[in-house]
Amino acid sequence: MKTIIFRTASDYLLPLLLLFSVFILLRGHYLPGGGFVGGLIASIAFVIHSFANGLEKTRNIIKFHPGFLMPIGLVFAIGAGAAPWIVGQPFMSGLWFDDPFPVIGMVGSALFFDTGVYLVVIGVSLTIIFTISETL
Amino acid sequence: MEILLVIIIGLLYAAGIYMILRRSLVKLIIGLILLGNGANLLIFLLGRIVKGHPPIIGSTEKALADIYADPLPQALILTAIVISFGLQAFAIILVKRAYKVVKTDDLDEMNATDEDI
Amino acid sequence: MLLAILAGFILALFMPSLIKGLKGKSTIAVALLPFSLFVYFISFLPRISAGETIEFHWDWVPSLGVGMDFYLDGLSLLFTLLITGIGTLVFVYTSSYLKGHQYLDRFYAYLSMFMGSMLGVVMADNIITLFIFWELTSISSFFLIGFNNDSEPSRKSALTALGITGFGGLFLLAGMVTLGFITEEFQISSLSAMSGEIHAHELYPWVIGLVFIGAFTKSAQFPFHFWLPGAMKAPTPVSTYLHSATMVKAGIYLLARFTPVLGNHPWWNTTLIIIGGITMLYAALHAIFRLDLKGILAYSTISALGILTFLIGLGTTAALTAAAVFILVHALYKATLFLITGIIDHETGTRDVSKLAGLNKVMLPVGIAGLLAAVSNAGIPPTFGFVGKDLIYEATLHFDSMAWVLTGAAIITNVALLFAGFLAGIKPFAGKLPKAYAKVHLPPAAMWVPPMILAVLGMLFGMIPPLVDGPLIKPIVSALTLRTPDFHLHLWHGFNVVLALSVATIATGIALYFFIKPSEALLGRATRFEAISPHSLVRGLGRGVTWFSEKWTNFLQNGYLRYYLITILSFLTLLLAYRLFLGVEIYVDASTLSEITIYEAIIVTIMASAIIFTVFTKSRLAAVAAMGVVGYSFCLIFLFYSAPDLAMTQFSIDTLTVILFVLVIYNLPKYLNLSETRDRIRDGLLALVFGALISVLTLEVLNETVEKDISTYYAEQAYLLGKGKNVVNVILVDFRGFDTMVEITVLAIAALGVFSLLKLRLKSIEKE
Amino acid sequence: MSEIFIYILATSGAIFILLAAIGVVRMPDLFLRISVTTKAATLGIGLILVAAAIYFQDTAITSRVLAIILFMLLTAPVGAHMIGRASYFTGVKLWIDSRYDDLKGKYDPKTHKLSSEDKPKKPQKT
Amino acid sequence: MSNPYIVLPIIFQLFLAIVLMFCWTQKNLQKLVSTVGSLIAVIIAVIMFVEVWEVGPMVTQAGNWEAPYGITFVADTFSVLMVLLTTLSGLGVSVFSVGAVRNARVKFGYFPILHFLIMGLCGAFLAGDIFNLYVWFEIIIISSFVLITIGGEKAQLEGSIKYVTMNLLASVVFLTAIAVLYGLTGSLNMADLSNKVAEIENRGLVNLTAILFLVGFGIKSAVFPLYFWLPASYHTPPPAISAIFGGLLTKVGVYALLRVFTLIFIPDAFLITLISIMAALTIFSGAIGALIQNNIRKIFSYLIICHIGFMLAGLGMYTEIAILGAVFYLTHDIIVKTNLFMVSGLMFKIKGTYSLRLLGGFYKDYPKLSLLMAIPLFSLVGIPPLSGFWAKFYLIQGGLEVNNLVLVGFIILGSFLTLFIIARLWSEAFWKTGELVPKKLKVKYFHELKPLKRTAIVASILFLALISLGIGLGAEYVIQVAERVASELMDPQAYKEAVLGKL
Amino acid sequence: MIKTRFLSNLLLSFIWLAVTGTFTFENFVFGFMLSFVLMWLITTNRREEKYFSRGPKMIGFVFFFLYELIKANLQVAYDVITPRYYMEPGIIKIPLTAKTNLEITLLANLITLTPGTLSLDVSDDRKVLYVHAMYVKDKEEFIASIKNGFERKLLEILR
Amino acid sequence: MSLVEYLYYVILPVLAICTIIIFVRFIKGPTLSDRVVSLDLLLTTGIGIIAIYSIYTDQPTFLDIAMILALIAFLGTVAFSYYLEKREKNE
Ligand code: NA
Ligand code: NA
Repeated sequence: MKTIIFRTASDYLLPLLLLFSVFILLRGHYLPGGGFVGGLIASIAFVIHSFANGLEKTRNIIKFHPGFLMPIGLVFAIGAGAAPWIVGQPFMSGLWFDDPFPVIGMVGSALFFDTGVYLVVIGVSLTIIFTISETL
Repeated sequence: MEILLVIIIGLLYAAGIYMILRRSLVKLIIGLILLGNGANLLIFLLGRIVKGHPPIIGSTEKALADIYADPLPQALILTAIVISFGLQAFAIILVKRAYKVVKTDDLDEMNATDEDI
Repeated sequence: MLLAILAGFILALFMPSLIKGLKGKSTIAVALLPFSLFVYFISFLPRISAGETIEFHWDWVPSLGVGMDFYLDGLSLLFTLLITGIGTLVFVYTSSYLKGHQYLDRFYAYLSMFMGSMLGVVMADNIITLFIFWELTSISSFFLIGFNNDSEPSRKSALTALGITGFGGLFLLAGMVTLGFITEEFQISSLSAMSGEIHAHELYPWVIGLVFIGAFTKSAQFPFHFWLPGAMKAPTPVSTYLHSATMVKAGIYLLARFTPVLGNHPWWNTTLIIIGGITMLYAALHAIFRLDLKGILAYSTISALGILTFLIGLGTTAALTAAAVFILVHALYKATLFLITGIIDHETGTRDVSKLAGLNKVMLPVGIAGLLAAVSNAGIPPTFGFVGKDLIYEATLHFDSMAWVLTGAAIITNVALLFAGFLAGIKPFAGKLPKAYAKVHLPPAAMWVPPMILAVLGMLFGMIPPLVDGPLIKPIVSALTLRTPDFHLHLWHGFNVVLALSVATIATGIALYFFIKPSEALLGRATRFEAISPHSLVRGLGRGVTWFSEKWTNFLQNGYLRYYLITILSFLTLLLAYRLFLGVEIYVDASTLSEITIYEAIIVTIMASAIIFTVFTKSRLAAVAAMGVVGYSFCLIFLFYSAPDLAMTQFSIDTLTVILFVLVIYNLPKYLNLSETRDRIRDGLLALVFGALISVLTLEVLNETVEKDISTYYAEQAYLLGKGKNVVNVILVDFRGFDTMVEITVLAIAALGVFSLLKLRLKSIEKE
Repeated sequence: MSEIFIYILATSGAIFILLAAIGVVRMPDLFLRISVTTKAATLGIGLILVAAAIYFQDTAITSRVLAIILFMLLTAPVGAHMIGRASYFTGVKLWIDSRYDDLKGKYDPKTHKLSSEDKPKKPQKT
Repeated sequence: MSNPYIVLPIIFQLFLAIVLMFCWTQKNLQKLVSTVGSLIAVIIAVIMFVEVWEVGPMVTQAGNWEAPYGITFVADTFSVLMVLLTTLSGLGVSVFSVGAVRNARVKFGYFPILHFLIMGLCGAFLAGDIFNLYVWFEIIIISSFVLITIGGEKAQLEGSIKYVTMNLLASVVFLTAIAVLYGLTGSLNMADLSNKVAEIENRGLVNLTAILFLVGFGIKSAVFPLYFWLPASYHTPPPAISAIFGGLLTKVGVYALLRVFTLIFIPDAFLITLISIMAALTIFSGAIGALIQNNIRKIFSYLIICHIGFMLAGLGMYTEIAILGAVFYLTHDIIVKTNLFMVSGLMFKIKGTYSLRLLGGFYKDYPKLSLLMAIPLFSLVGIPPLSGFWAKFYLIQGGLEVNNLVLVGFIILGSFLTLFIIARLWSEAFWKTGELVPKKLKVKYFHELKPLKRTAIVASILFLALISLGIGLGAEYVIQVAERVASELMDPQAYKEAVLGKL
Repeated sequence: MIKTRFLSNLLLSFIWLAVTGTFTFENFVFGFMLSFVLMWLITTNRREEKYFSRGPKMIGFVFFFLYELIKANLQVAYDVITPRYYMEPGIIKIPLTAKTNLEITLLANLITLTPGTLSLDVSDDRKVLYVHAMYVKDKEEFIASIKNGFERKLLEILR
Repeated sequence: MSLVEYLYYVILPVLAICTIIIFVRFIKGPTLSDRVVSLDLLLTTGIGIIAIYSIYTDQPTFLDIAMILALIAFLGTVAFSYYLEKREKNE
């Protein structure tokens, strides 16, 4: 859609929404939100951008096929899950740093896991929507 | 309120079933989505509903206060919603593909795989 | 001993390379296997005649009590000798009969496999082991009958044979399992001691019924006999080996073997007498009208099998002795006749008895063998057949009830059999040689020597009965009756009723031979009633089953998705309704429910109307948008009832779904009004009933009080142990993190699926 | 004191939303409906959100409310513009009593070009 | 006994799938990774099996949250047996795929999804939590959706729409059942549910819930009258995919039925009767359905239904012996059905058709392959001592035990028809003189394939054929395993103690 | 120019966050304002100073806009709740002075946000803005009111 | 009547009634654009409801949902417009 108005707005919306999505991801452990919704917001940001600027431009921003975010995210999740094995604990046992990090709060395997969720969700949504747009 | 939700659940199931019994692919998918919604609402309701007390621990507390909504059904529904989203997305695309290939939206015309013996 | 039995299977495996190694020369060497087995088994003869039994045991599946348990007594020994002895001759015969055949290796492989299975059957001392080998005989015979697999009739008869014997086999299995279930004993040799217990059990009729079906199908008893004439499509060695001497006798063996266990009961005896009687008469009368030599032999074999069943049914010592003798007699002459039929067929290219004559001129030794076999069959002294026939009459005459009826039946049968035997053994060789067969010549010795040996043996045993009396027949009878018998076989009993009957039989038979000339016309008259014969009935049944299967399958699997769904849902609905209204007391406790506020009522109303709108709108997009409304109302409900995370997720998901829908369906055609009003009403009713059931179920569950200890645990530990304050999220990433991991995997797979579904276009070469 | 503000803000917010609701039903064509809803609703929601911010008296919440309002101010008109133009170009009709239609004939559905001047009428080929 | 590593079969498959996703475009690398990975998976499963066999049920509480608060994974004998069979079957299919799956499909995620599917199966078998089981079921169905549609042929799409719809319906029913169960007990852990459900006074509601589970799993396991999706779709995807479907997908439904109806819902007389009737009609419909088919894959599809009936019959008899029979049958059926669909694939590769009318001449042209293919075919029939025989033995015994002679009759009928069908198939496809291979069909024929591919196809069939021979000849060992499984199922005390600790 | 200013402002506020260690939104706003003031104090370049003089103007503009918003809303409200329609709608072509994307977008959005008007589209050559308006008594007058109202005030802030 | 009660018993029902009114337009259509516009307005009203409800329950976290709702509403509108044009293109 070649409308200057939308395109300009989307340029501002993209960083704003991405920031917002990270915010939602990080606070998920304390307040409503989390990796899933965060990931969705991030992908919505890209989708809006692609609506306004065309798929190619958005692809250029992401630089690689969004599908690769899926295995990457799964690696996060599986890593967070399997890390406790090293210390002989069951899969997915929570491992935490003793002290809270600034901004982020408590950091532990759960956060890594949620990041995995975040990445997978972005990968999935973008793969689906971009693929559809390409073949429309 | 439970009564109303019970009715809505019944309605969702009924509507879903009615829709999947139609001949149109699109209606089929809509029916499945409605059914999924019905199941989610069912989990929600049967986990017993509590008004206005989300399971979020107050900023000064270390555990949930006396009254709170059961967080477990919520987590289950979240998972179920997301999963059904995945399935639905796939099903929707499947419909699109099927329409492109078979060139009809009418399910009654898609019985070749049962007919050739 | 295990090796002896498995030798056949082992050899079968190496047969192809073996035959290749022999390069079509001296394939006769293969016969060394059965021959050495024959020698091996005959070495047990002294011990067996001394009343010993030889046992072998090897655990296979001990939890089931199934082992490679083998057991050699008189009965088994007779059969092992028949199997290996006739086996040797058949192997030798085959080497010439199928000389240079492309698949000779396979043929020998199946033949050895069959021999192994057969040995297993007759030596098994465990009812399951017995069954296993039993089934193996069916399978190997399937391959043998269908050996000429290019020909459609050949395939068909293999299938029929397997169908019938396999069918019986399963019944046998059921019978064996039932027997084992009753007695908790699988050892056949131990079962006879439990005979009384078995007779008294309420499942006894089931057991014998099942065993009968197994035995009758295998031994071609009426009404299961029809597969046997069909099976004659097989090459002659097969017919000889399987369908006269060995496999068909497995059923007889089974009946004999189980006589001490299941016999001596009126049901057992009566059934066998009736079925055996019918079979022997029916088949004997059929035999005399056939033109095809093999057909004649097939029916006469069936008839002979009927006689055996009949004798076992009589169950007296005399009858069992007669049976034991007759098994041997029949094996000797019938194998001979089959082999010479093979020779005739091989050399002249026909088996039509009406066209054959005077072959004596060109193949005298074959003619002599035929004559000897026919005479033995006729029971003319001094053949072994005479001994057998005498014993039969002896047995029927001295039976407790209806002795004359039984004897009469036996006489008629014997007359007919005599006639058939003459047709097969004498007619082709007597008289003038037709010109067409002038160039026919004697086949190689490998072909005519085997029948000759058998024929001569038949004569020899008749003249010197003690050759078989003590060593073979007595142990058999003692195995069957569990008593040491005191009798001797004689050729000559002096003048008595039996002798008179024998003479009458022979005279009538010979007279018939001279009066009836086989012809097409006769055959036609005799087969008039084929339309209602068991075979055609079964064929009709087969067609019926096919018809029914088609109806049933096409009715259920009709290709219409909605009928599938209707079936499934109706099934579920019926079950739920049945259980709900019969098992649940329906009540509602309003005090446990929360109040309804206006805005909630409004939202629910909107939701309900959106749902209804979704269902009934004529526009796809409107339906999708209305679904969006449903979803958004959902969010509000989640929100009101303390589920902010859910509300968020539902919002986002719902929107995404709607967007997907919109992106996808823009090029679909308009909704058409496809279904009829009647269908809509039907579906609507089903849907409403189901919805109502779910509603009632939900209400009832809401009435129950439920423990919330798990939620309480989460509420208390989420922050302390899970280090999060949003309990739902702590559940998602920690308490039940595994679910979430799977959930994102589902998403990833779905995305891959969408990707491949939309992007993958197969080139035509890649389609399959 | 703040309670009075809340009363006023919430009430007027609700009224604006109500107006938008009535407007969307009553207005005779799509563009008028968009016109009515975008503004009235945005304003109404803004007022209600401000009321909430005043109620909670928490800077974190106030900032969040401001963020929402800003976001809505940014997106609502863009959305209205998008749906409006798309509708116009896909043939949604203006109200019969409309006085001007300067857009008429400026849009080429084949090339998706929107010109600022009237297109010179080409002779139609058949 | 607690062991944190029992989820390894699941995680390893996930790991494999991730690795495969990273080498998205390198088809040869994917084939290598998949094959080697499947082999390692088998080794893991074997080790686990031995361990469980020696020490009894093992448990891991994911996240270290004691049951019933977290998600429990339980490896009892039944679970590890199923995992082992799954990995064996998976290895077979993986190798087969190397030879039989077209490159185009490999480039679009065939292998990752195959491993996702196997992961889902392993997860379902190890899950000790009913909602977690649901989630694994979803993994299974979404991967199967993708696999069944991959390539998007017309027939595939038509079949898959039915497949997808009915499976989604099953999911909804399953989810509804979970909702009701949670509403009644407030718990999801299966061992915990076992105790809690027993305590519920309102048995009527428990029975209703049981019905929901029965139908939900019933659809998945393709029993009468819920099986329609199976004959409509199983013959449509490429043979490698049908193979894994035919071998494993319905079996996971059977597994769930066996698990849930021995652990949580002890069937009452009504359910026993109902299940028996369903079993009888499943056998019947499956067998006569197969009788009239002409497409060999359809024949096998209907035979799947028929034989599911056998397993359901074991549940319907509800004695230890009968369950033993059902478990033995399950074991045999997984291997054999997987193999049969691979065989059908091989036949297609050779002749370019699945039609019994056109097939023929294998016996003449490919005697050794025919012999190989005969093994799974006749194992299926249950020709003793091949693998199918032993299970039937126990089933008949079980039927006698509860005096359910009708069901025994149906089992015999089903066996007979199977025998007849396979013999007919043999006679038609192997004995009959075949049509000549058409010149320019759109497939690459077997003889045109590279030797490596041909070897892969044959080796996989041989591998599974040897296993099924092993099951038949080494029946003693399988029976011991099945016996242990049956006794653990019928007396789940050890299971519960392993999960919840000694009470 | 403005962009870099803004970015450095933003950067400074993040540094502030890091230094204080309290990562709250309030703190960020505080940090932003603090850095704004600080940057204003340390700026000597006159052209750059424009960035800071814009603040007050912006606030003025907000109030102007709110006034317009409420006024127009009331007008529309009256039309909505009274049975008769008083409106004289139409699509008007407005020539644009605004040039950059941001200018055009902001202008269009502000017009849309004001009741009674709706920016439909900008021509591809960016010369005109098509506006749907509810109350167009006179076309020229309407165009003038937009150009002298929103556009002028907006460009003052932006340029 | 306290402030909270006022919001709960007066404002909230008013907003709820608004949704019904808007829903009428949604049902009536007639064009897809009309439905999209009314859907958008429904969502906007939803934000108001959420805001009031968060006051009533004293749960400010609900306001975050309002934020997401706003975002989603925008996305929905955009997507539908996109669709409208695409459809136009394809016909
Ligand atoms: Na989630
Ligand atoms: Na405006």
